[in-house]
Amino acid sequence: MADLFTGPHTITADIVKEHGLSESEYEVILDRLEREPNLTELGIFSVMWSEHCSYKSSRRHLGKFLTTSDRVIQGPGENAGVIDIDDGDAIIFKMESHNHPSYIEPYQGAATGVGGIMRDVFTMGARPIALMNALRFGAPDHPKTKSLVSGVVAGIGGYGNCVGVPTVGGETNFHPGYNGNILVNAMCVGLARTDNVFYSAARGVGNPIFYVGSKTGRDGIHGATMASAEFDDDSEEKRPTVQVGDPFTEKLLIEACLELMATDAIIAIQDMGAAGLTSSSIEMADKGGVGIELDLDDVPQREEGMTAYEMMLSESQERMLMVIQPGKEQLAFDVFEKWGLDVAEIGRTTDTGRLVLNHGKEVVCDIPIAPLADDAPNYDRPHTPTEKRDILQAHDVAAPQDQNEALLKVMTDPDMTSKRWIWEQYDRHVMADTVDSSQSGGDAAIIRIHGSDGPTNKAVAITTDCTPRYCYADPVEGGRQVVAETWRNLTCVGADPIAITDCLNFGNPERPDIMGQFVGCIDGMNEACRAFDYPVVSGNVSLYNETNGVAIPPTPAVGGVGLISDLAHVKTLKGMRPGETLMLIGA
Amino acid sequence: MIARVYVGLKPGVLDPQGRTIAHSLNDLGFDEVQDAKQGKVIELTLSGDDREAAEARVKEMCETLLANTVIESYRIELDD
Amino acid sequence: MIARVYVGLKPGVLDPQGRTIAHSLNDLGFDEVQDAKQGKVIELTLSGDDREAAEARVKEMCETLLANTVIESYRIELDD
Amino acid sequence: MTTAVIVFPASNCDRDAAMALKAATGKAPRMIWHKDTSIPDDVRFVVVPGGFSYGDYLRSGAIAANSPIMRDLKRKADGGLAVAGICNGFQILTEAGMLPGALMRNMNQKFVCRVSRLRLANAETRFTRLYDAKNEIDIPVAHHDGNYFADDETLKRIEDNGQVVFRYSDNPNGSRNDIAGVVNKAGNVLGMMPHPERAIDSLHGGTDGKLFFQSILGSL
Ligand SMILES: Nc1ncnc2c1ncn2[C@@H]1O[C@H](COP(=O)(O)OP(=O)(O)O)[C@@H](O)[C@H]1O
Repeated sequence: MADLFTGPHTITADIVKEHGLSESEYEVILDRLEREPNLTELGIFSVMWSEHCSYKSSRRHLGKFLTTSDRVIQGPGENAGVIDIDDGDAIIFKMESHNHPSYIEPYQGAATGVGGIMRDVFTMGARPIALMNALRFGAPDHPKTKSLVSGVVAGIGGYGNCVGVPTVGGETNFHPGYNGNILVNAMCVGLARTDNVFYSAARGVGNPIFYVGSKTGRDGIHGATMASAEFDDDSEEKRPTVQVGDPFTEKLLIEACLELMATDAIIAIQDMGAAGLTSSSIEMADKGGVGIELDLDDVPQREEGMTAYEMMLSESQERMLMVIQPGKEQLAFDVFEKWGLDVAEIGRTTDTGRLVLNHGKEVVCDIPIAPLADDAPNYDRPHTPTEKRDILQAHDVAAPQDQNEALLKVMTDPDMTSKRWIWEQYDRHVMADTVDSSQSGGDAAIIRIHGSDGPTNKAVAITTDCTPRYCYADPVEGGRQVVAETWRNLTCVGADPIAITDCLNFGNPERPDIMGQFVGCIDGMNEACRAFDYPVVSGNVSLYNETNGVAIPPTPAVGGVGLISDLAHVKTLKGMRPGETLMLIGA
Repeated sequence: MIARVYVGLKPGVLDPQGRTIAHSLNDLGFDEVQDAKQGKVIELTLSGDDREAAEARVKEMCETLLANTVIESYRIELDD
Repeated sequence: MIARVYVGLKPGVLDPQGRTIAHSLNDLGFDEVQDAKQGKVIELTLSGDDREAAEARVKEMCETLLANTVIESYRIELDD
Repeated sequence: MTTAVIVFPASNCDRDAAMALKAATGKAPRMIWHKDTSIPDDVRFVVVPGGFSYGDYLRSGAIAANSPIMRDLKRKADGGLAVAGICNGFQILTEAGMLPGALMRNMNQKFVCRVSRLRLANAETRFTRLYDAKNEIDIPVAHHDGNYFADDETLKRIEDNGQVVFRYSDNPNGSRNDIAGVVNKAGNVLGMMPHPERAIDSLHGGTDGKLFFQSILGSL
């Protein structure tokens, strides 16, 4: 078996296909390598060029977004976006989807989604201060809905509560269009100092590379690939593709990383998300324009006999990769050991521009890094605009016969009913800075900024929004509306909206009508962003959300963040009293 | 009739609880502990006395509720 | 050597988890379920091969950490 | 006055507790790492904070209860040192045998985070002496394992001794006798599931937790 992973052998068309690579993509690999890849190398190309990592269907459209303003410190392109909120404080935030894993195993899928988005944020030097979640389930009476809702909610709470970051808001909708494909989008907001933000670009030659966190196991390795028996000696038990989260280790990672970040020991840092060791090492090398050499024997491993292929593609959770300042190795070891984390020096930066992997005294991978990023597929998928429909005029709709019944119908709609059952399972107050959260039913959550000397008089407002039915009816208008809604929600609580993150959930991009929805929504969102000077600083795309050829409603979830400079000017729904005047403002 | 269902994580699935228990036993001076795994036992009291039928039913209970077969495996034992 | 520690609630201690399981099984149509109790199994991999010594040590682990004897009782099984 | 907060891995409410102590005493508390072996002699009051020490793995509070620092905490508490365990801290103190009973999984199996209305079952303890026994107070709860259990005999004993300090008006977790907080026999060690440290700033909604800290600190 070993030579399948290392030695000379033929990569068959089937193997290429199982790795989700097209023939033409494989041609590019052959051309860049000037030889056949071995299986490990093929695996690395396949994950780097997957939709998930390369954004091959969406990249050219995401490029249109407004991404700068005088408050943006870092826009899209890093683990999360960074904005300036004055006084040397920065807010770092991002939203991400974990749809498919949450459908397969709701508790763990949702939990690891929360864990992943938190890592994106603390990787950049921020202490996570708030979590939000945007959830979309199928019809309430669909047989799977009940257990999906309870599993997802328990998973989000189970992870966030344990790590000790408040989950302060979100949204939950029900629609038959999500019966076979729920959406679990999680957002994390963190607080850092503007002069202590960390990036992923590796620098220097010969600098040590550290691995920290949980050991690597065979978690989530390529469903398709692993199913084929030829890679798998002991396949009596089909390996689960679902990862189990370990929020306790995540909490230790946060504390340990922030402690080390307070020194000058870290040159670059990157969490291991999807395609863990592969994407983290390649992103660090590519951004820094250096090469990387890893000794896989030194990678902390949870199971015996792991191959290079398995280690590079493992999606084990709660792991980080960092380039350490030479001479600071001991300091790093001390901090991580204090927090009881597995830590190992597993390689070094080089000046070759190549990714070299050593395993068992052999070189098992030696490929140039630039093509992995530069030559990643970038498709201009055909897209047909969604047909305009006639506007539904109020006078075309019959007035309700019975006002009480109409009101009851609205109030008992699953989208309108109280979500208390959900948010009571989330710790909304830990960290003692929650000014307003789900509980009050307000438009945005409000979190006080906690400086190094204690609480300040400043706060951030956070909201997530999306109305998929508008996007379905008219993607451009729906896209505008999503962004505008977050803007209104932030404004309503007294905040100045600053920037957004997004999570673009759509169906199969290879279908022109779906691609049309995608492009339409982006165009609409972008128009609104430009109109408000309200840039996109981070985000995530989730495509192929379909079951049996039926796509989910187009769901570009947006998370907005605004600044409240003086807590005295906060406005919430709390404290209303009988006899007060209600006013309706606007169109 | 009593049925006992043992539910444990499938091999290869991360067991954070087990790992933490092993560490903590080591910290307490139990150096001989090399590894720990945590599982569940569910003891069911059942009416009826047809063992074979009971076994089939309990299997069905495991598949629908008692075990999360995506990550867990189970084993059934019957007593009288 | 493998030691298996079974930890369960003492009689008389209400078992909310067990109760919920029994209810849910009834709801799912498993009417034969009269009662359910949930316990833990902790499987320890131990170095050394002196069974008697191991048993004494595992007992100590239970008393110190693995069981809360205010509400739980335990039982130890040793394999080779 | 010098106070202290014990910090275990994943004691998430250590900062919250420290803020409350600082607000009450004007002085930041000492943060004591779980691996330390002694509590400094100048410390007059110790908070074992809420959170998820060791991820709540095995049983909530069980692993923390065996930490090195706990031996000295027990010794000093036996000598009269004032100690309050909040939420996970309460679980740790029961696991350590410093308080009677145990905290089990909430009756409905779910984590619960809400403001809970409490009745003062005993307004004469050192921790509650500034409260008016007639009043009810609003303090947030946030826990998964807050279902207080003690066997009949223990329950009778602590009830007879006046060791039950707080009761829920709207029992959120199935606790026997609606118990939300208890003290030891000597009255210097208290455990409670609700979080008084989350009710000291009107920004968060309520300030009913203030008198808790003022009561105990004023009695030292
Ligand atoms: N819909 C989007 N809008 C704006 N930026 C996006 C969007 N999707 C992805 N990005 C940006 O592309 C980069 C790569 O995203 P992703 O692969 O999700 O990050 P990670 O490396 O954490 O997995 C990130 O900087 C992200 O902010």
